[in-house]
Amino acid sequence: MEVFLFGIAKDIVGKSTLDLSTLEVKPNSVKELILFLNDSYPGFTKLTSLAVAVNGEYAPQELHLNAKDEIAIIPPVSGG
Amino acid sequence: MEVFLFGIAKDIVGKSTLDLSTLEVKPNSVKELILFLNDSYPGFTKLTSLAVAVNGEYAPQELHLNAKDEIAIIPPVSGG
Amino acid sequence: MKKPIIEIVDAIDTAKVYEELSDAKSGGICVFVGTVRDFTNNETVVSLEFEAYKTMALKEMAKIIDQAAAKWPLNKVVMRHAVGVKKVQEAVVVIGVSTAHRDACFEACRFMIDTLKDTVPIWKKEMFKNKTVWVSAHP
Amino acid sequence: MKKPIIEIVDAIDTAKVYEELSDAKSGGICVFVGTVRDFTNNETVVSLEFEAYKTMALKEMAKIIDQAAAKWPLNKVVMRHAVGVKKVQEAVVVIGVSTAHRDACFEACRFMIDTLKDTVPIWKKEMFKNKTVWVSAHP
Repeated sequence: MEVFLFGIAKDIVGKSTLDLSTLEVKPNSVKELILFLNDSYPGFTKLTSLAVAVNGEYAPQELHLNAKDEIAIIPPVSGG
Repeated sequence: MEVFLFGIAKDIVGKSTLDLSTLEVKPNSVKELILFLNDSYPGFTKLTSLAVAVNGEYAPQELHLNAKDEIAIIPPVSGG
Repeated sequence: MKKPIIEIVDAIDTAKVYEELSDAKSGGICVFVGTVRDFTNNETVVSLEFEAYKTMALKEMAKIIDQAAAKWPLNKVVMRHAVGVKKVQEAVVVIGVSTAHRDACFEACRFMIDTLKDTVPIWKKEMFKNKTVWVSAHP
Repeated sequence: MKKPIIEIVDAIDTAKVYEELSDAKSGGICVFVGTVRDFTNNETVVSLEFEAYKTMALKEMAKIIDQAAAKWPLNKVVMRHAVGVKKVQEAVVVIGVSTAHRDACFEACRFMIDTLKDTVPIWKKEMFKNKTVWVSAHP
């Protein structure tokens, strides 16, 4: 279970991907993933917003995560 | 006293300038010029609007006309 | 505002307008290009022909830019209108503006094309297959 | 609507966008170009750096065009965003649309850039002389 990190999320974690497969308790949902991030890297709690994309789509908090999903952390976007 | 004609005004009069210096009673104001045009060329009465420019500026009806003025008939504009 | 570019030309080169509007103080550039459409009121348009009272048109174009500059903080402006016969897809007018923020460039660009159509002494004749029409001349 | 051009590129060529939007059914083309401004909050900007989650960004850009096409009758659309380091005056995004009438092209263009800034996963880092800031990251 690999998570892609972009923008400031990369700076907060200190790398561009995060491997969750070695965790004892893996997050089962988007909500659990966000809780894990906030607990493990307090920098996330200071952001204006935090979203998660699963398979290239913004994901609702209740979405269940599967091992083969492409997961990405989406800090506040600022294109344009 | 020469008057420039543009757009449909040129078609109504049949030429691109109109020499008023040979008229017995010359129009003294923008208002009189418009009355003269409407009387002499009824096509003008059918237009959506009719304006007169004197020395390159839209002119009010009461403006006095002088022999050296650059006068132009401005039918409804449609640039762009 | 830098000195605006105001021109009446025989043909419009749309490719160069960005270079003309590019500006270190601007975060946004908005450009409107008016082009010849192949249909009007369900009739096939062959071409448009534009005629201008050039000296006055340039003065009126400058007034529009002054009015816009009084409403919005503009950095650079280009206002260029074509005259003569224009075929389908050809550009007949280009209005572009660069501003610090995008709100102002959209609003100023829209104001300038709307006002140009109202006040600048330029006339458009639509050439159809079997007739020609001076646009807006009759109710 | 013809198939839109949706791209994430290393550098934007603003000169070609009109050719891409030119269309016989269109009387109006509106183009917005976002460019790098030399000052932000009174600090000198050296450059901006853009990063994209490319596959998702392209999908979100397509959604925006679909939403705009549902609101306005669009003929052609170009939506192109740059990634990497961009210096002052360089283009970072270009959004253009051609429509039959000018109302629709202005409104659709504005809607698309506004929505792009809200939803497309692209991130901008401001590089100042002595620090870098991820834009909008913090309240």
